[in-house]
Amino acid sequence: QEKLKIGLLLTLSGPSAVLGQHARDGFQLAVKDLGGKLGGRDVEVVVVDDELKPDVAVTKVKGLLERDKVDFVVGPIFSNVAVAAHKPIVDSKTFYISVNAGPSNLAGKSCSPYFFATSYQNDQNHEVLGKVAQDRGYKKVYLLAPNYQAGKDALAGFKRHYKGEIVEESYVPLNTLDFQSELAKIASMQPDAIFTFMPGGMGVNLVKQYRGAGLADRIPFLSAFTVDETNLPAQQDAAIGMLSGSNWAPNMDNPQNKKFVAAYEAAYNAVPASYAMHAYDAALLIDSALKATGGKTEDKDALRAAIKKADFNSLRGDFKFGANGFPIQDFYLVKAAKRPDGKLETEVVEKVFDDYPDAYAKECAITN
Amino acid sequence: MTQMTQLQSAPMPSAATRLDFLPIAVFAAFAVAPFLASSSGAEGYVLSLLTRVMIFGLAAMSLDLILGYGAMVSFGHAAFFGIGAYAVGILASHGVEDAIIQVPVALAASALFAALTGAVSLRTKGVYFIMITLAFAQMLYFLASSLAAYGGDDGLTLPSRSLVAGSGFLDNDFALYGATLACLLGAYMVSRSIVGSRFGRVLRGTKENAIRMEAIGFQPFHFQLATYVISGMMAGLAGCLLANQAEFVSPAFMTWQRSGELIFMVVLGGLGSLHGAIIGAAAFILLEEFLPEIVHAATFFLNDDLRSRLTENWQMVFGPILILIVLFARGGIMGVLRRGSHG
Amino acid sequence: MASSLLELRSLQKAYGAIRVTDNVNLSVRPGELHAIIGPNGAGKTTLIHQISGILSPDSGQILFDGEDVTHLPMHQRVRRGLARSFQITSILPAFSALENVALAVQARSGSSFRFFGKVAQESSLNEAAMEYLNVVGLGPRARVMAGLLSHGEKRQLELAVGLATQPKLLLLDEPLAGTGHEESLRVIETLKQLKNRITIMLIEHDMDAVFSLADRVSVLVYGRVIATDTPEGIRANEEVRAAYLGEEEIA
Amino acid sequence: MTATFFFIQVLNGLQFGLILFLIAAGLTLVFGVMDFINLAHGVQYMVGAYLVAAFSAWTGSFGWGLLLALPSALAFGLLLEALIFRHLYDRDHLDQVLATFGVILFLNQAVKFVWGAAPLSVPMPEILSGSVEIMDGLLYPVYRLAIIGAGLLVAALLYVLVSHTRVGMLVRAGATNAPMVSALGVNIRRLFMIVFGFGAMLAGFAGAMVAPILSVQPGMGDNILILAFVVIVIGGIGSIRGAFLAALLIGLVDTLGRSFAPNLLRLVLDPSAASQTGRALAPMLIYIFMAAVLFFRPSGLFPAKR
Amino acid sequence: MLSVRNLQTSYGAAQVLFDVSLDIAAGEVVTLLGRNGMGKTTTIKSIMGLLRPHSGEIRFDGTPVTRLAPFKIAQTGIGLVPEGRQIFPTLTVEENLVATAASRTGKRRWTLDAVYELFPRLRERRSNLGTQLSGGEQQMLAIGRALMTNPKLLILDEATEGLAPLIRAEIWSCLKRLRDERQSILVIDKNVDVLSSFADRHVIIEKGRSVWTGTSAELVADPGIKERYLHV
Ligand SMILES: Nc1ncnc2c1ncn2[C@@H]1O[C@H](COP(=O)(O)OP(=O)(O)OP(=O)(O)O)[C@@H](O)[C@H]1O
Ligand SMILES: Nc1ncnc2c1ncn2[C@@H]1O[C@H](COP(=O)(O)OP(=O)(O)OP(=O)(O)O)[C@@H](O)[C@H]1O
Ligand SMILES: CC(C)C[C@H](N)C(=O)O
Ligand SMILES: [Mg+2]
Ligand SMILES: [Mg+2]
Repeated sequence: QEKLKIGLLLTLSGPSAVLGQHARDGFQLAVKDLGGKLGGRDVEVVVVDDELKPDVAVTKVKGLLERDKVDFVVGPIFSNVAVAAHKPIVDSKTFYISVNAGPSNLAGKSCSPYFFATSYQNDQNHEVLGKVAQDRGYKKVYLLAPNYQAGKDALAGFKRHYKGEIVEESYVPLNTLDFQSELAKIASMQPDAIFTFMPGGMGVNLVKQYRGAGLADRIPFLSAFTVDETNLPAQQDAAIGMLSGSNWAPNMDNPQNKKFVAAYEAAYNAVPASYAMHAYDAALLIDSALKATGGKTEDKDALRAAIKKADFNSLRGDFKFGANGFPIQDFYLVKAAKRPDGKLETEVVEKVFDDYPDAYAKECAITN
Repeated sequence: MTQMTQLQSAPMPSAATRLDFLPIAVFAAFAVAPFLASSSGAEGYVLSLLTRVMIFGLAAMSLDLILGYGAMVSFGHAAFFGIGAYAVGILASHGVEDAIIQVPVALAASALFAALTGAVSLRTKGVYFIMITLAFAQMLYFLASSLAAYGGDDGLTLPSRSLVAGSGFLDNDFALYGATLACLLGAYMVSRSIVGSRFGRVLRGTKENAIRMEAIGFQPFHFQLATYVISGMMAGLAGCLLANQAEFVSPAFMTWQRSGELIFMVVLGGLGSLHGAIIGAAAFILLEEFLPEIVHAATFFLNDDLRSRLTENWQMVFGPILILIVLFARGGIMGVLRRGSHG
Repeated sequence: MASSLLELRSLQKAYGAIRVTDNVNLSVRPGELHAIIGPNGAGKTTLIHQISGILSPDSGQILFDGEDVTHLPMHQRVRRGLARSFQITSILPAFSALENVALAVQARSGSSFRFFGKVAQESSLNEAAMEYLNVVGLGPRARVMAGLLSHGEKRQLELAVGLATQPKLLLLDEPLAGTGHEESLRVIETLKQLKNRITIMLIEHDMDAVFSLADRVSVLVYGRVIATDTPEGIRANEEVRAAYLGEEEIA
Repeated sequence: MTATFFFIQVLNGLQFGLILFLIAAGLTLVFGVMDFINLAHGVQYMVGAYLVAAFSAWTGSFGWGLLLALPSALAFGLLLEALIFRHLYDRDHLDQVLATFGVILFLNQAVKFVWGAAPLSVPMPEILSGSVEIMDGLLYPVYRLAIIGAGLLVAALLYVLVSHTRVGMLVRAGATNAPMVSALGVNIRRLFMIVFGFGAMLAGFAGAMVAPILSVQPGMGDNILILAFVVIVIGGIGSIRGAFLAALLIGLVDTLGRSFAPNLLRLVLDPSAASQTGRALAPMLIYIFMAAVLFFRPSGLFPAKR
Repeated sequence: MLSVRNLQTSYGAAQVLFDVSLDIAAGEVVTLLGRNGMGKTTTIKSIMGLLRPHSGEIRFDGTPVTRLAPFKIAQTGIGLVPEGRQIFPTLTVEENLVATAASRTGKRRWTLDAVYELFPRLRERRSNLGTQLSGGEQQMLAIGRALMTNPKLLILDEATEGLAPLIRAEIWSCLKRLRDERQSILVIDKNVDVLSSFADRHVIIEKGRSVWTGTSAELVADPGIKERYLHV
């Protein structure tokens, strides 16, 4: 039988490369754990770097589809790339499995029977913190996000369950390095908590500066995609105790997850972040679906039905797909902590949502 | 008068005529490429890649027109990419999907932006010009990023490629390829004619010594501004094409890094020859596309781990290639070809 | 036509405390060759800069051909027939000598907003340009890149370009500086022939040239005109001898 | 908005401005003074940050890390100069742009190759952590005061060096006419090398200074490079004085603009429109500022007199 | 002191010098004559190392200096006043003079004060930038700058171009004084008559070859030479 070809479309250069690396390493670890085979077929993984440029991604995707003739496209990290790559992939009737990006339009109006996400819809992690802020009775919350689409979505997600007062909705330019003036504002406004979304290096800076300004002990710091395993090595002790929302954490107590985390750390000398977990699950998903079709990919409907079943043991526990191809899963409040071996990771504090679908699924027209 | 120095101007015309074949060869290659593409088994990919090459070639050539002939180094040329692309995207999202309307709107918008920002920018010179053009492009970039109705930072997907007089034939990759080739060729001929014309001579003179041009009675500003507008329109056209090629529009089209890349393409190809910029764009994009594979193939003797790390970090090879080209191939690729045809 | 082609009225220009042009009144008559001499740093070049429009005066008026051009930009003055050469050579180094001159011819013949047609093959431009090159003796060097010409040859080219703009008044800033003996003679000869056709304002430190060419001479010292007279009158002027000429070279 | 808050924001603006100045200073020196466009200045800043990260981790102290990082940054600059830049001094600006862009690509990737893609952290030195009370109710981080101090010190040092020493004269002379300086008996190549190394060290110093408060990661020099160019252009290329003033202006415009622009807009627009516009406007502010400065002063605030 | 043998130099593919030889003894004043474009400046540039001769030999004070870097050649004691002045535009007058000052002869004959005494005009303009000088002032500055290196051999390429007659006369008398102090000088100038009154010897260059060498007396005695090579 011919090798199964899988294209990984990930951001592997520039400041955000670390996110793509986690996803790539997670996927490749899964392939290795499955003995180099998915659904019984030998696998060839083609990795391409989207350079975080949507138009570059479109051409590279065409290369994957037509030159490499991949059976699945797995990726990407960023929503703008996801949206740009969506059309050529689903037009060619190839299955597209996101390992992070979950933009609302792909979950809603523009949903496609060829698109699945092993991650989440973008808003959901933020919703976790909105719910937590509401439940804990915070009266005044300060919101802070970079001024781009994902930043606006994040704050919108937070506000879905938070009904208290928002003392300030502050947007900083993307790639802001120095938050000193924001911190001054926060200190002077004295909110009950702040919520922020600062992925990548911005998050490192913000957390260190927040701690440095002495705010960390006074005003709770709630965030998503800000304090995670890609940033913790740089944030170090400054992040300890800070709260995030997630669908998973490395310390989650189930055997396959323990094995995964240990294997990942051994292979890549880093604690895996959720990007790695999503990618690992994506490989498990493909494996399970191909087992069901007997390794065949030609019959798209059969393959889709097999994928939909999500008949695999997700590292995060409960996992099933909604009608729009996005997961229905549990969400947790997590906290950054230091492990006995000195490494930092996020750890589950409590479950916030159980079997939680995303808010856009009802706009999706796919019914089967 | 020494006879020797007179001789030195003699070889120039013959070398020039030999090099006249180059643009013909370039366009001939673009013309036959689709036939090869269909036999490659990945025609959509090959066409998409080459269409990109031509689109960037068009933008780079338009930049060469102001940079190589007018010494106006614009570090904001990607803004026109954005204007062209957003003209298509915004109109399409309002249901106006025909290129017959989209393209003129894009050209008009590009011309307007070029005229306004050009008139201000041309007050400055040299590096100041570089930076003020960057400033205007950045403003436009941030503006586009804040257009929530049109996808903001995430950009917007086109429902389909532009119609042409109601017909959807551009949906065929060959048709888009052909249309792009036609645009590139047309723009090339217009540019070629401009630089050889009276207007072009004044422009080149201005590049050499603007004060002298004023002292013989020209007003350099008018010539520079006119060229800036023409160049902006060509880049705007490239933006329309890019939107159609990617079927997607995003502020990422006009980051300063993009403007920088356009400059690199022009310098890589060699300044001031027009087709040099096209060749530079091709070299740049094809290297970006294939260097990872080339690196992979060329490092067969290394162990797998190191090899894949090198492949992933292909820019570690790309960087030194650029440096070597500058150090040893003066005048870019065209400089090498020119010397080759001398010796 | 007015009785003077160029008239300067109470022209003033200062750099900080230094008055480079100090209440200069001067008139150049049509058809004459009017020389300006004076010590280094007296303000001669600055004066030319103001007349041609590179610098604007602090106050005062410049009348050209009866019209006030004080505030016109340089290129419009050129279009009215006011051309200049530069003391510090100013040519287009990457253009051939011929192209340098042809561009000046082009400026005076028809619109340059023509985007089509090969300008290099416009024989009317090239032929006219060639003539000017021959006038200054650069004919055989027409195809050489201007940047590769020797210093003296560049000075000759500078003059040819000035002529090619077909001025009514030609401002020449030290056209002989750097030209060799033979070339100097040729330029002087050229100017002699031109004298009858156009008005020339000449700045020169070569007294042989000044005294053999000029109809009238003005002497500028520390920004002020201290004398305007015929060459003979200037030669005999004690003040001028002390400030500028010295004794040696007049011999 | 209280006066204290305003004052804090002014301090923040100054501090940001002085970081910019630290980076821009080396750039002006190399660009303005030697007429060499060094896009790689940003990655030299990044390398400085990585070096201090590596050395602090190794020695366990930021002080030692800084002490080791500075000569290493200098050595690294000299190496780049000898390998690449010295062959580009008499080239076109655009050649320099292309080659130094190559250096950016290489180094951004190389630090990833060596140190990994994840951001690194540099611990803040113990004595400089914490805050002091500058005036009633105004706490300010000590480390940021240290940055302000370092910036002022470098500014003074550079001013004296360039404007009042013979080395400064020779370097300025060499910038406009290197062969002539050589023909008058000065080894201009060596002089350029020293200046370049010094510029690289300044960039490295800037990177090292910000490492404890910013994340150390690949590509961290790219955006700051553009800002540094904005600064030296507004200041007038070649002018240390101009770079200093422009850096402070940019720091203030950016910081104060971001904190107060929405409030100001609220005076004329309704709140939601004001915050929308303010948000769209904030990132543009420095570019609008630059365009405005160049409109009125096409060669910057302190144009080099050429 | 300086000896140049069979120099050949090209600009790229165009050869300009074919065979130039000349000698200057200590304390001697020698001129280089020839029409425009014959290669005088090219000869000077080759001596200074600003151009690389492809064959021939140059010795200064007995040591070969062919193909050394310009600054090394200058340091052996040659001071240059280049064609076209080439003063440093971004330096003030005083900085122009001081920046490259040295004492190549061991004694400091030329100090700032001495130069200002020679050109009082420069003292008045001492804090002006190079670009703000008039053409003639720039020329004075270029001469002063070369003198400030206290050279063993002073080379002047058209150093009186653009100077007022009075100043020109002063420069000539200054050069005469220098000659009397046994300063070696190589000078290019179009005022052949003045030159022949105080130079010791002359070298005529024609189409890149040194075609005639002789003393002032020989030059004056044979008008044919001037006519043939200089068209005087
Ligand atoms: N931008 C400036 N700032 C200050 N002083 C200046 C400036 N430009 C020129 N000057 C001074 O103005 C005076 C007049 O200069 P100008 O060039 O007009 O002299 P000139 O008569 O042409 O002399 P030359 O015969 O030497 O060419 C000079 O002393 C010069 O130093
Ligand atoms: N950079 C250059 N490239 C090519 N040819 C050049 C260059 N500079 C000068 N030449 C040529 O070399 C020849 C000799 O020039 P050079 O400057 O040595 O003449 P010169 O005797 O000093 O003349 P002048 O009296 O006009 O200064 C000339 O024919 C000139 O055109
Ligand atoms: C890394 C993530 C924060 C990316 C985010 N989901 C986006 O689409 O841009
Ligand atoms: Mg003058
Ligand atoms: Mg000469």
